Amino acid sequence: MTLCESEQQLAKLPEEELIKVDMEIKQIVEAILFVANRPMTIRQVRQVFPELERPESGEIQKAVDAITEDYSSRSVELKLVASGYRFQVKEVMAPWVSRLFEEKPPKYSRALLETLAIIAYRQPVTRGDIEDIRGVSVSSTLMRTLLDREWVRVIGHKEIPGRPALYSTTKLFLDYFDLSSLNELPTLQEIEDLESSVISNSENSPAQEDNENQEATKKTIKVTDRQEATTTFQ
Amino acid sequence: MTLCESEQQLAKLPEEELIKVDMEIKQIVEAILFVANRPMTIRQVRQVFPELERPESGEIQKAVDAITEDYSSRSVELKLVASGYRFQVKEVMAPWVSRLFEEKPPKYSRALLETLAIIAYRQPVTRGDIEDIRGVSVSSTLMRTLLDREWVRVIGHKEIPGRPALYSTTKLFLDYFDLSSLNELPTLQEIEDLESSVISNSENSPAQEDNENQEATKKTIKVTDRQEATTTFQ
Amino acid sequence: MDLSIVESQNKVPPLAIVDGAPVVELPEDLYIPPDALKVFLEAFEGPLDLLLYLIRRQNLDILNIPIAEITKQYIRYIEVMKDLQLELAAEYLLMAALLAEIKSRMLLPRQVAEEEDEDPRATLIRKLQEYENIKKAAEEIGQLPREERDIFPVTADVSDVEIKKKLPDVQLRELLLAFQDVLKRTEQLSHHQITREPLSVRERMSTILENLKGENHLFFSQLFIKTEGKHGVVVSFLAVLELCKEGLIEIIQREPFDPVRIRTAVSQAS
Repeated sequence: MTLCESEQQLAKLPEEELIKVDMEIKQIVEAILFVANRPMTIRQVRQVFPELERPESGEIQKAVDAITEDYSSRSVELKLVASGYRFQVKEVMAPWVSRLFEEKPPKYSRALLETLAIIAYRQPVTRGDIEDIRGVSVSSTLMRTLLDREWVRVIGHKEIPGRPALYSTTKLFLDYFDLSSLNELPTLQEIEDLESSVISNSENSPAQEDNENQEATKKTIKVTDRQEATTTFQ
Repeated sequence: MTLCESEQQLAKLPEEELIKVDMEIKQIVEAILFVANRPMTIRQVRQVFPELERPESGEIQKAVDAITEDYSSRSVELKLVASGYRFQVKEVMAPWVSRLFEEKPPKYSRALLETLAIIAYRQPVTRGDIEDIRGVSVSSTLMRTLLDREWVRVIGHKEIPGRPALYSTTKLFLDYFDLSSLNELPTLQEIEDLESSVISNSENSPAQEDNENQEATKKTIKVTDRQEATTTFQ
Repeated sequence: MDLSIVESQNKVPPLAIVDGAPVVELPEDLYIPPDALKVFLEAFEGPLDLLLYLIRRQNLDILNIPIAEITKQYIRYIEVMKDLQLELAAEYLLMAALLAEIKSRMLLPRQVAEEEDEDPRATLIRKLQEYENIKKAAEEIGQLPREERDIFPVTADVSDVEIKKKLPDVQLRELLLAFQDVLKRTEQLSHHQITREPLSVRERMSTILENLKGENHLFFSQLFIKTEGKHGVVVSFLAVLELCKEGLIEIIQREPFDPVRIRTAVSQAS
């Protein structure tokens, strides 16, 4: 559709207007907006360009308009929301998209659970601290999942070279696990005394087998265990 | 753009061909793939449709192909990796897009890449096998990193004393390296059959070797070198 | 010590990058700074890698190794490293023994029948080849486009769409078991001491940092909430001490009797 439309525009607009939508800038802006995973203002998009080749805001705006136009007939759209532009699925697609999410949700990996536990017990911590404790590097995707879930947030930056973010758990995290404060989490001693029958299995393969183990865990352990834990603890 | 193109196609293609790329199906498939947040197989995409209006796999495939085509000149592409189709930014855009992230991508040590290569090419292998090939012990941390990233998993145990775990690579490993199957890995150079090429070389003529070995041998070793070899050795 | 083993070659890949500069050669002098040798050793992934280097360095074919010469060179390296008391993996010594064995066998008259089973020389050559292939493959895998560096999967936002996105469910027990696993591992792997302070202090540490966000400073007195009582004061006080200890905040008093303030620690590196 856009091709048709831009052909129409071609007839309407003076030539110099057209030239200004630099194809390369348009491609880069499109890529940035798709990857950002958050709304981006024209200014923020512009900042991504290296200083020496930074286009004018007007050029970025033109690129954004052109992209918006390109996607007008597709199932996603470039939309201006309060904090900037973002690619989002069109509303007419909602019934289909929601069917996708009605599927059984995937399981979190062992790595994610370990990271979450370390943040809960050792907060505020940097990613480096977590890696030190786990002895393994922590992927960005994993941190992003925790942040997206809003169980974890950045509460500041450590004033050391690189200014790494300091992570802590959120109120949502406490709510989810039905805790009124971190203090209700079992003590380290209690954790060490936890029956580890399930652990020994999962240690072998965090990948696929782990999921099955988690399934198994759920069946055998009831929520009451959780209450026991907090009771024992007081 | 799509409308124009399909109008062009209308002129070119026989009518029945056209009907198969159902516009509505295409839109829905595109929305699903953009929203899924993970690679989706044709089968998984198909499952999202309600049972009564579920298109044939062939139709989904046609839609996927059409979408791939639509995006060929954009900055994102629909790519087939091991676990299915996913939208990703084209590789040429990486320098721009990576500027969005403060953190540098992780670097992997030679030890890790070598271990990964052995598992990829020789799977299933035990840790002992890996150590045998590398000539050094493999650290637990390293194996843990591979399991943690879910690039590698335990698929069973070798029935020898100690029942060591057998490792193989996962689809996530292939996804990470933008591959759709193990076949797409760089080809490993054939190892010449030593029995016929070196040791028994002094006794048998190379003519007796089978053709494949000769092919492999030719690439790396000149016949003269080989004769020298036997001389030096004795 | 004789280090004539180090021959200069034209096309030698750097052994290592030290402070941005490639280290191409092992120093040829008799005196070797231990640091250089350490770098040298660290550049290798093990005895097979070192052997391959020695072979390639002299443009030899793997199938054409002058065992006696290579053994001599290899053992010399090992000795230098031992003399310098560099931590040497046992595998290096094992390889030295194997080379010595092959060398001695070759001095003896060849007994064809006996050698049919396992010729240690053939085994070594096969291993070197296999290792070299894997090494190359690993380098190529390292060059492949990869996520986080070259490949960025994209998604379109769905927050405007009215859907209930089902997210993975986690039981508290799963979380605790995962942490138990971490604790066990840290005890085994290192001397990491996970200190056992009450979590209320940790929680308060997060709160204080959060309050400091975007602020120049906070008055010390602002950190205490009267309604929390004595317990609350202790928790806040411990949190401040802990934050200070971890270098996350600074406690300042501009002059005597001035109110005590806390602020985010300033980078020492700058």
